[in-house]
Amino acid sequence: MSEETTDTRRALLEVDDVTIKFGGLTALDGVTFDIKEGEILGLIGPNGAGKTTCFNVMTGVYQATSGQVRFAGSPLAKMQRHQITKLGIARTFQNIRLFKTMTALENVMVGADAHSKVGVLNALFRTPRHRRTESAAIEEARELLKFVGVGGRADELAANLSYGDQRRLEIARALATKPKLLCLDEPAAGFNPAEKQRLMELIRKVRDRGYTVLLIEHDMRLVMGVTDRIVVLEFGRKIAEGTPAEVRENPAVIAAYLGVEEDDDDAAS
Amino acid sequence: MTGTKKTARVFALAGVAALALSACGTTGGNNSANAGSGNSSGSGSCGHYEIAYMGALTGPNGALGQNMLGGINTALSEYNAKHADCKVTVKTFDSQGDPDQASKLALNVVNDTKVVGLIGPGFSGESKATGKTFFSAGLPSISPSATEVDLTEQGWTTWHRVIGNDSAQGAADAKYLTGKKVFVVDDASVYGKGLADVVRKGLKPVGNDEVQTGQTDFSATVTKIKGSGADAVFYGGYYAESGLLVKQLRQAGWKGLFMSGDGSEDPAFVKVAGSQAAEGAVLSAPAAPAPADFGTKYASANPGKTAGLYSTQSYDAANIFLAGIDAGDTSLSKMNDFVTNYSGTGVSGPIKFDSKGDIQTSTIYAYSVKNGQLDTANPAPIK
Amino acid sequence: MHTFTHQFFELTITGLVLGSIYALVALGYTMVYGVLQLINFAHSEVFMYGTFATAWVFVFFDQTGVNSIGGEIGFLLIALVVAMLVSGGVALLLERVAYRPLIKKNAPKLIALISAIGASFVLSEAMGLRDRIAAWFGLEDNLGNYVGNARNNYTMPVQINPKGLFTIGDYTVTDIDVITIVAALGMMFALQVFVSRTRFGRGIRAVAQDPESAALMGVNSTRVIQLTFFLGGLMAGAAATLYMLRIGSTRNDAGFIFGVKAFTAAVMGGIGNLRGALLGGLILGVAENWGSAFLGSQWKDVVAFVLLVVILLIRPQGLLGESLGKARA
Amino acid sequence: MNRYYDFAPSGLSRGWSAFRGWLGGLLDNKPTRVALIAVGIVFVYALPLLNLPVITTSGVDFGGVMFDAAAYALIAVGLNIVIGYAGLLDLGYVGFYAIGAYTTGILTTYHFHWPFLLALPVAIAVTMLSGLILGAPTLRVRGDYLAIVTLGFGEIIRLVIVNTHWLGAAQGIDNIPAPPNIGPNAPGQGGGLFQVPHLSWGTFPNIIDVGHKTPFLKFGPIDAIPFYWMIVTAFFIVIIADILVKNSRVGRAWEATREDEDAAELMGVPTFKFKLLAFALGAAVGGLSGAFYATRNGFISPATFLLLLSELFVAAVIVGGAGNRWGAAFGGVLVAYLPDRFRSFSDWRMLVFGLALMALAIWRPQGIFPPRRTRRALAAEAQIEELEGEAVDV
Repeated sequence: MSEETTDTRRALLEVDDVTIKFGGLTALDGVTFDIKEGEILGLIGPNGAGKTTCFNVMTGVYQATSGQVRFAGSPLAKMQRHQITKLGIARTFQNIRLFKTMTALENVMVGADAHSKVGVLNALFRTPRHRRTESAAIEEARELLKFVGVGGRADELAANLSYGDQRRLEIARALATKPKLLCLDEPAAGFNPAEKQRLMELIRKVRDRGYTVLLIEHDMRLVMGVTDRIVVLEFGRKIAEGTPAEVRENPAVIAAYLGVEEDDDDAAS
Repeated sequence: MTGTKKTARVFALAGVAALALSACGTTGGNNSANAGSGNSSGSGSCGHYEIAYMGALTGPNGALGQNMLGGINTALSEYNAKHADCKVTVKTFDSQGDPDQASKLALNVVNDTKVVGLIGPGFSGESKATGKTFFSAGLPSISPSATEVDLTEQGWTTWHRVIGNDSAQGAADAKYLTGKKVFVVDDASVYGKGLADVVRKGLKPVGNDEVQTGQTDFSATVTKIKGSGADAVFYGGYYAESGLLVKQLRQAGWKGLFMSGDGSEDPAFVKVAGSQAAEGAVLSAPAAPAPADFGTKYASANPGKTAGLYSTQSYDAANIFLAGIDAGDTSLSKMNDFVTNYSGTGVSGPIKFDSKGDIQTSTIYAYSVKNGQLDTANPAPIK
Repeated sequence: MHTFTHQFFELTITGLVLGSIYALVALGYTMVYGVLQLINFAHSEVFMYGTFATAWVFVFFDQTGVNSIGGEIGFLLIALVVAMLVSGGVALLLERVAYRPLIKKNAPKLIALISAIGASFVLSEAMGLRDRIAAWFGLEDNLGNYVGNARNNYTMPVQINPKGLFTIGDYTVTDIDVITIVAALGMMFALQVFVSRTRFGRGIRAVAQDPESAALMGVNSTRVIQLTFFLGGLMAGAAATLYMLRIGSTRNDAGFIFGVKAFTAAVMGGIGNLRGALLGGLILGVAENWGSAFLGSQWKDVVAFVLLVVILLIRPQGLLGESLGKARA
Repeated sequence: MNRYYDFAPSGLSRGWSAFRGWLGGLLDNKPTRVALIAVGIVFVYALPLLNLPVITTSGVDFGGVMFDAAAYALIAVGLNIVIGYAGLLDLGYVGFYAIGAYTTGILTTYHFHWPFLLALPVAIAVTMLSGLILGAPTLRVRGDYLAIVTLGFGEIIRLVIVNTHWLGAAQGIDNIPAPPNIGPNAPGQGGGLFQVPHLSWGTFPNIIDVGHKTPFLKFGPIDAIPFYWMIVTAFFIVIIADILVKNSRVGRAWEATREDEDAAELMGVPTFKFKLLAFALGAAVGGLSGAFYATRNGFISPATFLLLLSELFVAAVIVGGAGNRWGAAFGGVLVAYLPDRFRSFSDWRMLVFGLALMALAIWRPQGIFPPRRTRRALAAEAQIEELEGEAVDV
């Protein structure tokens, strides 16, 4: 599993006293934690705990009402979403959001394009630069598809892929943006145990490649099995943080989960 | 009346299926592709000749074009009754008053070897879009209704009109309004603005405004007119707007003289305005009322229809070409010379063209609304 | 400038009168958009049919020479009811023919727009060819008074002259001004109450908020959509009568520009928001008059559109935001 | 654009797909493909000369009609970039058509006297720039509002022209010169490098119509066919450019943005920049078409550039099949050609047109030629929906 003390590693992403209010509703209330380079951090909590909100503030979808999110030392506020992606944060979606009319390969290439500077003129005149970038992107995309396990279906339309493959394709697409931090939003939703097992392997493989992973997940077994550290939210507040073993024993966490059905997600969490 | 009022390009079409259905049933055939059928020129022997008409026959301005076509038909039926051996027919090119359609149709007109002359185009916009084509082909044309001033400034030696242009009318209107405090409004159209600008030049308006064709609420303009202290309003534009403007002026309590040009000279003006509001309005037109017997002739050639605006001018234009055919000048260049040098008196007045193709003498008449009706029979010539 | 300060009240009040008619038409756009997220491009023709219905009622009773609204009030009410029913009927027809087949197929929004544009052409042209259509049935002579002037201005046979009631600033407010504003506000208030207080209204709001949940809760969405179109049509019919009261003549293409303006008003106020439609309409009417006074009437439409763009840039959701689902009285 | 519909494959569409399969088989063979494409291109160029029965318009000059059809096809391909690729509903596209035409008119005759070929690239550049200027504020507006905002801008452009003396106001601009002739410039019917005779199908032996020839390449006011050749050439160039751009990072970014703007943004696509790019490129093509229109017609006036035309352009793209360049081009041809082919409907034209639009929308909501992959994606979607059995009736 993981080392007991992760403090020696550099914090990649710091969530510093972040509060978010929607109208009168406080979705996040002074949440602070960080993600160290190279670890797999789990973010859990019952429904409505603010997991997805937290996720969204980290990827630039929402702006924090107060507090700060810093990535590799620089604050994310005021940054546009695609710039955040270029900076090195990539994500997948709770409800799969692939580009359905594009092939699997093209979906991944969109991610790979994030760092491309090829514009209309290059494309129009098919410059060597365009050709170089394009073939590099194709090669990279094929490699990533193989890596996540859908290499054989590169030229299928995304909409034609099976559910599980679509989830994997999303991971490949996110990895193509060359992130430092990969955020997975309930990647196992709708999976059977065998698929979940394979997904755990994939997540570990991803980490072994040098990516840092943030995992939001309902399935406790999956979270406990794959993460190095866990942050627990409830009603917008952080109630616990620690290794899976520590969290499992934490009375506040047990109280929060007591009587709460684990597998009922759907509603905005 | 010139300009294209609602040039809403009218698109038509049918489903793809209809393509197959009507594959054989085409009408209005203008198939000029008969190999080598040249026009034997100036032989004097009477063949089959065609006079082309181009203008709106359908669409929003279709009624005006029908008036013109009726005038042409009247002339032709008279001619054909007298010349049993020599038939002249009219070939129509329905542009709907749209310059874009006209520019395509013009190509058909010039490629039709039977056509000896063109009556039209009806409006100024389509005239501008086609003049070069007709000029290049040497096809003589006589417009019964296009009045924009600079149409005859283009150097198109084939282009003529039997109606006084806006400059003549505007000058007369300005004269008519001399001594009054005039507020000038126009509709920003080629015709309306052109005419109003001539009026503006002829007198010092106390105020100006410009509206849009299709506008129905004139409260801001009414407010301005009332605020200016004007005792007369000149409106350059068509009756649809002028009728509403005078109505709203009267409703707001303004009591001065309302005057407009030939674009408003139509019984519909009174209808739109309402007879009370229209009462006393003066509408000018570069046309004398038709002689009494013209109405009878028109009705017999066009059963069920009555002559209207531009019918007399079209009748006169047709007669010029018919006289040319009689004289044997049936080649395009000879016909053009014949038209250019023509001199005579038609039902709309004396006709002789100046060097640019404008009619030399054109009297502008002031028609007024009396007893709730546009008095079309007794206009006063403006001198 | 002098004109403007001098006649501020006249420009503003006549602007409000026109604006309240815009607002009534805007309601139809806003409600359909709120429920279906569709721009009902053919709504302008629904309004146009109402103007003709109003004129036809007066032709039918052929009241001429009446000079005051007092003498006409009965006919006016009949015309109002008929115009509302005609417009409501046309709106229902529109929903049935041009929209429902597409809604059933769950077609993309863009294609519904094409269907609406097509329906708009058909409705407008059918009115412009009503003499020819009547001729199919051999009725062109019997119905001459109704189908005449098909492509031209069709006018009311009566002439209603406004009477001054009281003076604000330099402007004498007329009975037509008052009737228009009061009737428009009354209609809108009634609609608000209907949408917020009745069972049908709750259905509309439920579908506007969340169609899928509404369906699960047993709301008959087809019925709700029909009702939405019908209500929008009723409002457009009322607007049409008020319009005819002031303008007195119409034609088969009278709806187009007016519809564009009303839609602009709806978006300006926040599409989907009933009170937004009112606010948008009034602002548009006044802005047009002020703009005309400052720059000349030819810039009227430019003023309207520039205002729209500016408002959307500052407040992308419109002045009052979008909230048919949350409509409250 | 996120709603889909299902398909009931009819006999007709099955036959069609069989035909497509056969055609696809032919096209897989490279020499055959090259030959077929070459024949197709020659046919397109020769079309106005052939006087084919059924197709040729009887009441209107066929060359002129074909020019219009090609101009509309060009416009539809440009608008397809905006609507079909980037998913932006632009109801003011006629504004760009007008800007292209007016830039040409002003540069060649009204204020300056540049030759047409010099004015053309400037017209394209000016239109593209205006696309950027109009797009920068409007494209930040939410999708549905974009329609009304663009519609407003389209109308503003027309009204500014009507009310600005410097732009010719309502009178318009006339005497716009044609492109330079190639070959001797004798007056009358002559001139050009050589004369191309037309065909005639009336009487069998005289199949070549010697009395009716088109000079190559003389751009005069009495023959529209050389203009047609010019615009068809431009059309093919634009199509090639369209293929090159679509088939690159740019095209992927557009498609991703259209499919899911948020997801695209989070995958590092600067969506605003790409939407603006689509807007500007679409505008440039519209401007190109406008410039050709101006030189062919010789006269332009604001009465041409009505709002209605914008609706028609949008209808062309959607009826043809948004997202498919050939579909859009076909829609453009259809919308320009059918009214002239069916002139005999006269007064009923517009009514029939409206009915046709409604019928097409209802019976073929995906357009006549939808993009192949959209079709496949939709089919898959429908299948999944069927399997899940969760068809929620909205």
